[in-house]
Amino acid sequence: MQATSLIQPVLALVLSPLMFGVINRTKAWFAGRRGPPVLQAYYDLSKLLRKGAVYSRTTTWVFRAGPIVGLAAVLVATVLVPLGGEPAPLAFTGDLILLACVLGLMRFFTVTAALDTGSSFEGMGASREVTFSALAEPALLLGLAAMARLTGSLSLSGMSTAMALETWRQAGPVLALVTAALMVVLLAENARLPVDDPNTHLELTMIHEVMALDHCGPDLAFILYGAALKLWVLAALLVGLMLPVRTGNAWLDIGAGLGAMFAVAVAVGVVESSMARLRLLRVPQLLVGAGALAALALILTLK
Amino acid sequence: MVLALILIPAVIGAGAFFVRNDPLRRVLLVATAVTHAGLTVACWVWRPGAAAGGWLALDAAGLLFLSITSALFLVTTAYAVPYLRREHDHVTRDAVEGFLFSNAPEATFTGCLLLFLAAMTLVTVSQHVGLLWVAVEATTLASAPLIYFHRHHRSLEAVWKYLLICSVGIALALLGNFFLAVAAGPTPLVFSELVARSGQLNVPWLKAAFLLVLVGYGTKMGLAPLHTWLPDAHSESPSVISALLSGALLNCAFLGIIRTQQVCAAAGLGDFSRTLLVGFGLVSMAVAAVFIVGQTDFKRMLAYSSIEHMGILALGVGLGGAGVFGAMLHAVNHSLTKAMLFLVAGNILGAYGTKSTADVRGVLRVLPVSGVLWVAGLLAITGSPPFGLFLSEFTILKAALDAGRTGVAVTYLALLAVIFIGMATIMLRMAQGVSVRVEPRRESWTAIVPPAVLATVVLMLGVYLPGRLTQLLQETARLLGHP
Amino acid sequence: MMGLLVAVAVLVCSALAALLAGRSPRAATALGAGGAVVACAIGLIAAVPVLFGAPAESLHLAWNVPYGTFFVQVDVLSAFFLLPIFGLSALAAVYGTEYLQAWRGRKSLGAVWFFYNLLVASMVLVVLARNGVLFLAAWEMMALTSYFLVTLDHEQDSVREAGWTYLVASHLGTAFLLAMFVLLGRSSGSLDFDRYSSANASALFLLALVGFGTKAGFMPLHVWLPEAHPAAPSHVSALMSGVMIKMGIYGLLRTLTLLGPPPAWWGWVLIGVGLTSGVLGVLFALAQHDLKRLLAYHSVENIGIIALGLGVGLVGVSNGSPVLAVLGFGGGLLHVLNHALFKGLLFLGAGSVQHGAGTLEIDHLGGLAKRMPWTATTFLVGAVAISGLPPLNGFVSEFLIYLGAFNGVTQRAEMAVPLLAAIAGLALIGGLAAACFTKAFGVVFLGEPRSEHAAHAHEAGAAMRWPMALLAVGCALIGFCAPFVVRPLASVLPLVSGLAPETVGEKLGDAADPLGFVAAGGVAFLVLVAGLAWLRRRLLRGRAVAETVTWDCGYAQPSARMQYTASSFAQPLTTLFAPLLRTRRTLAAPEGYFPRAASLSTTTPDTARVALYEPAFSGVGWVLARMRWLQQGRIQLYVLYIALTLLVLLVWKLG
Amino acid sequence: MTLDTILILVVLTNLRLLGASRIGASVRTVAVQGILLGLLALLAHHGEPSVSVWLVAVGGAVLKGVVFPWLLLRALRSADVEREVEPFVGPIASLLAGVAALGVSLWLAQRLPLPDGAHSSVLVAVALFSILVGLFLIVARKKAISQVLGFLVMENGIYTFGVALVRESPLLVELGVMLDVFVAVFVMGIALFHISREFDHIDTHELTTLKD
Repeated sequence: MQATSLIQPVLALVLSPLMFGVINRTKAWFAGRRGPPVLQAYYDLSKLLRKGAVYSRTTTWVFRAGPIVGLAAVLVATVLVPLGGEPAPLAFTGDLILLACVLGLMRFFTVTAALDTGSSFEGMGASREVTFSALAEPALLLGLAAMARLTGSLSLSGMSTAMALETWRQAGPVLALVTAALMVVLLAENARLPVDDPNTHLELTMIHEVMALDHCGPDLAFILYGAALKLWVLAALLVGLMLPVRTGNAWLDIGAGLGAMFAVAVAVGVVESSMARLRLLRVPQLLVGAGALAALALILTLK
Repeated sequence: MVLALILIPAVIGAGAFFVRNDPLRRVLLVATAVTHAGLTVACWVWRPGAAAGGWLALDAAGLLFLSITSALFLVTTAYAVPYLRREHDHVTRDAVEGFLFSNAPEATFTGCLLLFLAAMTLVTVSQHVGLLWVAVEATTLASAPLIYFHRHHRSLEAVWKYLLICSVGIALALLGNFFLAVAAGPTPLVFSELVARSGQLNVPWLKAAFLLVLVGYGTKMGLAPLHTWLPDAHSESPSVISALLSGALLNCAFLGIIRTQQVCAAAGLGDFSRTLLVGFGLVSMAVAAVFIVGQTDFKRMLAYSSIEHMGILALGVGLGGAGVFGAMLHAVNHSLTKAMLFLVAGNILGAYGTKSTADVRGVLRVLPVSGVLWVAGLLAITGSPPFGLFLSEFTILKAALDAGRTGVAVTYLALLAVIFIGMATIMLRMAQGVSVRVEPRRESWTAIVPPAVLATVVLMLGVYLPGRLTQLLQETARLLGHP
Repeated sequence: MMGLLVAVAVLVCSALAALLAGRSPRAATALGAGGAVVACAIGLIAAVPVLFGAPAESLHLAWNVPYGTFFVQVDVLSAFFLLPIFGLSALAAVYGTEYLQAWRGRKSLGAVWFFYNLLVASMVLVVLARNGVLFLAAWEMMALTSYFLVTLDHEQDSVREAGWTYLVASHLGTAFLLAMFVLLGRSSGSLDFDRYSSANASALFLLALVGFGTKAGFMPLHVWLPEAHPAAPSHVSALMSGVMIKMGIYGLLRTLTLLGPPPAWWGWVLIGVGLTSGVLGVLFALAQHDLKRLLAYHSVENIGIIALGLGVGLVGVSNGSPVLAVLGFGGGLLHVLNHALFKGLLFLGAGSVQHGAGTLEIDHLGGLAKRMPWTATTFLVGAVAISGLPPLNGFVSEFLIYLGAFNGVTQRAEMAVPLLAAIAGLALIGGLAAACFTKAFGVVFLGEPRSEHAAHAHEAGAAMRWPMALLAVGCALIGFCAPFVVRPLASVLPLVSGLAPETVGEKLGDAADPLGFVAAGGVAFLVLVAGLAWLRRRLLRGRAVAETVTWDCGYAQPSARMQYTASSFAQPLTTLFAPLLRTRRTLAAPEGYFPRAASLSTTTPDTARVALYEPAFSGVGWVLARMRWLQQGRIQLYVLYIALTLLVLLVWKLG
Repeated sequence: MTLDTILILVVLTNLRLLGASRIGASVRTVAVQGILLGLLALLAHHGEPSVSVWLVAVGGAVLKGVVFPWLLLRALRSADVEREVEPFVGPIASLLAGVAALGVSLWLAQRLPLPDGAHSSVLVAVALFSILVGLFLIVARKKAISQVLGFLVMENGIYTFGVALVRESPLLVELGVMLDVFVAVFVMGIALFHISREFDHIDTHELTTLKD
């Protein structure tokens, strides 16, 4: 396993909070504001890590376990996704399934921790979270299945190494469809617009934020960091699978990958500034639509 | 020995009418039952030779049905004597309508019971066509007063229908026998002779003869649509008698049919007669299903179940091959199980004072043993392992499928399923739950031991068939022309 | 072989002993449970070697019933199914010793143990039997004994109803099996499995699918399952759901070994069945608010996953793709084992909830984690496992099936579309299962108690805790030792897939390496969790850690009734799938300016039951009722029947 | 020759029964039929009738011609009720049915050619006809007593067939048959007696409580 593989998780650990900064900057630019500093997420984290904690009397150890398990799970996920054509540190047949399920584990504990508070708002958020992710999961796996069929490999790293400009030329439509599907999944899983509004201040409308209402101090830091990593992982998945830059020099490729990552962040920012939040009842349609796109892509690969 | 089998119950029965002393009469009854059973066992050991110039002989089929009859009679007697002591001709309140009624004098009951036994024994041993007919008619006449033991209008109606319908049927059987005589020409009317010289029989007359005998004895046996007397008689007579009617009498009528069928088969009319038997069998099962589902009187339900099983017997013989063996085995199993169920039904009736399935709940708590027996009986009669009927019904199914009669097999399975659902619904609702009206009570040994014994035997037949029984069954099947 | 027969003998004898000792509950429990545990120990000792390569033994004795021979054999397939049977039976028996105390005095515990041990014995016989009659007898014994256990509380109407449904369903299922076994033996005339021949195999396959599917609980043959499991005592539900319904899977597999090479469409059928059962099962589970009913529907879902695996395997066999065959069958088989573990665990957990809180109505529970920590923790393990999440065992088997499906997708175009459906289905099932178990665990064990019951709940005693703990450990072990766990499958798979052992070994090896990585990931995950926990403690040391009420947006008087309930939690999904679920709402809307009372209640009856079976049954009943006029008491009519029959026959036969 | 005359007479008695509107009359007709059958039994045999034939013939005649009618009339008297046969099917329709039955029996008789043409084939037809008429009477009449009458007519039909066609059927059987028929009718008489005592009439519409 060469250094280029090991560098990837390090990049993830270091740079993931930066994604938030980029997104917010983009939105601020669209809104004509100066917006928060790019490193704001780092400031928040360091501040939270220095704080004490307040726990609800209702809660049990499950509530305390939530952030830790979530963060641990997503950390495992970071070593699975390749970046810029380089194999990930942990690459094996079927690692894509493990990726999906590890994210599921993270969700499971976030949700139970939310339910542990007994607050109706957090229950509401939890309910929405499980609903939407249950619909997002098929889209994700179908998209990956399409890629598997296209590249003939069953591991994420294998797929990303097999990706080249040539592939785009041959199977452009398929890749476009999968990209769209994965993008929707990314937005949904990371609670971004048009599925969830990270900046809302009305508990009734939140999904992800509301589940963290009762967390504070280090726990909240873990959650925040976990969210950043999750965004990074899914963005890296998108980039790793779709970006056809293969110069042959690993460092260049990774550089290109990083660029693409922030491009994705910008794209998210653009989406968030240009779209309104969907009504909750419409969200499932969006996700099922994404699943349909992925399935269509897979069917296109069959001929 | 054969003569003894017939004469002992006949003579004592005739005498019983004139014995004034109740205990003595009961002793006589039990003694006769035991003697008869003993003689039957002896027949297993030394198969007796023919008597009365070959008219009376105990072949395999005869021995099989004789054993069933004798065993049932013994068990039912053990149940009947205490029953008689309780019922000892005093005025009773009717279970259904609540009027008062008295019973027939016990002397009449005992006498007729023994004559009934004699008549049934005669059926099993008689080899002569005419004698067989006389015997079957005699069973009708001897059993009529038994059905009319409770002197009230419902049992009177039942006995009236029983008499008239069965007499009509038997009369037709008589005509059938005359036809057989015509078909036989000079051949003496002994079954073995007929089979031996089946070549010389006149075919059209033989056909007609079989039709008449089938319809005639079929009426007595309870094949639909000739079964109409059966539910009434079974529901109105005392449970002991119902047990004997279902367990022993129907088989005797069946014996008449299969003996004639044996002649037909020998004369090359096998397909003709078998088709008819299969048809009657399926129709009987269907009719039984119609009336079992949602039945409101549990004794009637048991009666209809008897019709179903007579249908299965006919079906088995009609299918031929392994089916005949299955049918014979089924006859044994059904008789024991059905007798057991009727005895338990008698206990339930005694405790709850109603025959309506809607009013009986929680037997398992009110009469623990009877309740368990009732459920066991349900499983047995519907052919669930580990009870004997599973094996016999399975054998018949196999016979149907091996013969390639898929349609028959499917219908058979479907009807069995419907009947199972019907009976399970009724009998489980009776057994389970809590009874609001009746308090739990102790059960007298005499009321639970006889059915318990029968249940045990049926269970035993489900897990192990004694070698001698298997031999006898195979011999019977061979006798009926199916090795 | 001998060991297994001894085990059966011990079971039967202890059953009888318990029955006879019925007078004293203590003695009955000791005899029954003791016998069960001893027998299971003996059985395990006898069965495990066969799984690890000991030769298959058989015993062929004459049995004096028509077509019956006492022909028993233990091969790898039998041994594989014997593991969960013995394992779970022993644990459930231990659990039962304490759990059954609630029935003391009301019921004869002797009878309960009698039926329990007979149930175990009959299941053992089912997997050993190699003769049609013997198999059917054992099969029916299994159904009957479990029926009597289900109807233990037959004083309640609901229980009687449930029992009736169960009895009727299994009886109808058996009817198909009767036909199947007879047809199998038609050519040879013998009903021994080794002399069976498979003429027109497809018909036989369909018969087996319906017959065994009824027991296994395939949609829409599952109707008895959500009725019977809640009605039974919990340790029995655990046994039924964990092992007994798997006998259906066993039967299907055994039949497949008898039927010879499968055509492709069998696989498609099984995949279709699996998808229907899986998705609908988990959806109906989401809509339930009785804990055991919910678990019962999850059994349907998991049986669906197993069927999916077997389907993928069959597709592999019929398309000559060993990878698919190995992964599909392997995943399916492994899921049989896993489901036995976590479903047993969950039902036992539900049992101790009932035992401790006195109700299973999810919306009346809450906050039990504080009062029943053991139950809560083990239940959480089971919940994660059943949701197919790493690092526990549920994930391993689903991983294999996924892998098989992905393989198929990459291999051939004509296999891709159904496998695509399989992948999507599995993903959806996984997501929904997670949703359902976050709901179940969250609402039952977390938050504030929603009723007095829950407020005064108490933890179960040791006899009930240890079995749950052991099962939880089992779930974790299989999860972390995945690569080693799949090895024994190498001996089973050649039998069911008909592939050469070396092919199987090779392909299983390919499957085992990824599992190695998965296990490694699992370990890493645990290390990370520990590290983070330590880090947080570090950070919080010496800082203010306060306790207060849950943040409620400044609401003045928070009360437990303001919490999200199970129904409200599942509401978005249930409304999303309303057309399938047909949930019935009864709403008493608040009226006037100062509304007093308002209420909303929802029930989700089983669609198959309501829309399929009830109409069919009532239809048959109606037809039969129409024909009752035949018997209307007029003797003239009766004689007319005779006369007409006679005339018709004469004219027909002589004409 | 005389044989055929008797057979014709039997047919006529049957038609009379179908048309009869009063029970007393029907009973007497049945008695006449019984006597006729006795004669038949004698004439059916060629050559010198043996003792057994005499026994059967006379016994049959006495039983069917005297004893049964007496029994029935007694039962009728004991239950003093109006003497009409209350038919479901009126006399005219009954007669038509009778004619139809005659047709059917003739058709069936053709189907069953006698092994040796010893007897006129009319005989089979007449026997079947009596049986059908008997069944018809049972089915189409309300009163229990008419059903016993019907049963008797049926028996007569069978008897006709028996005595005429079944040669050398052993005496024992003959007697057994006769005894059975006798006991049957006797028991039915008792049943009738009970019925009349229980419901103070012998109508059967009371006897329909047992049904499903």
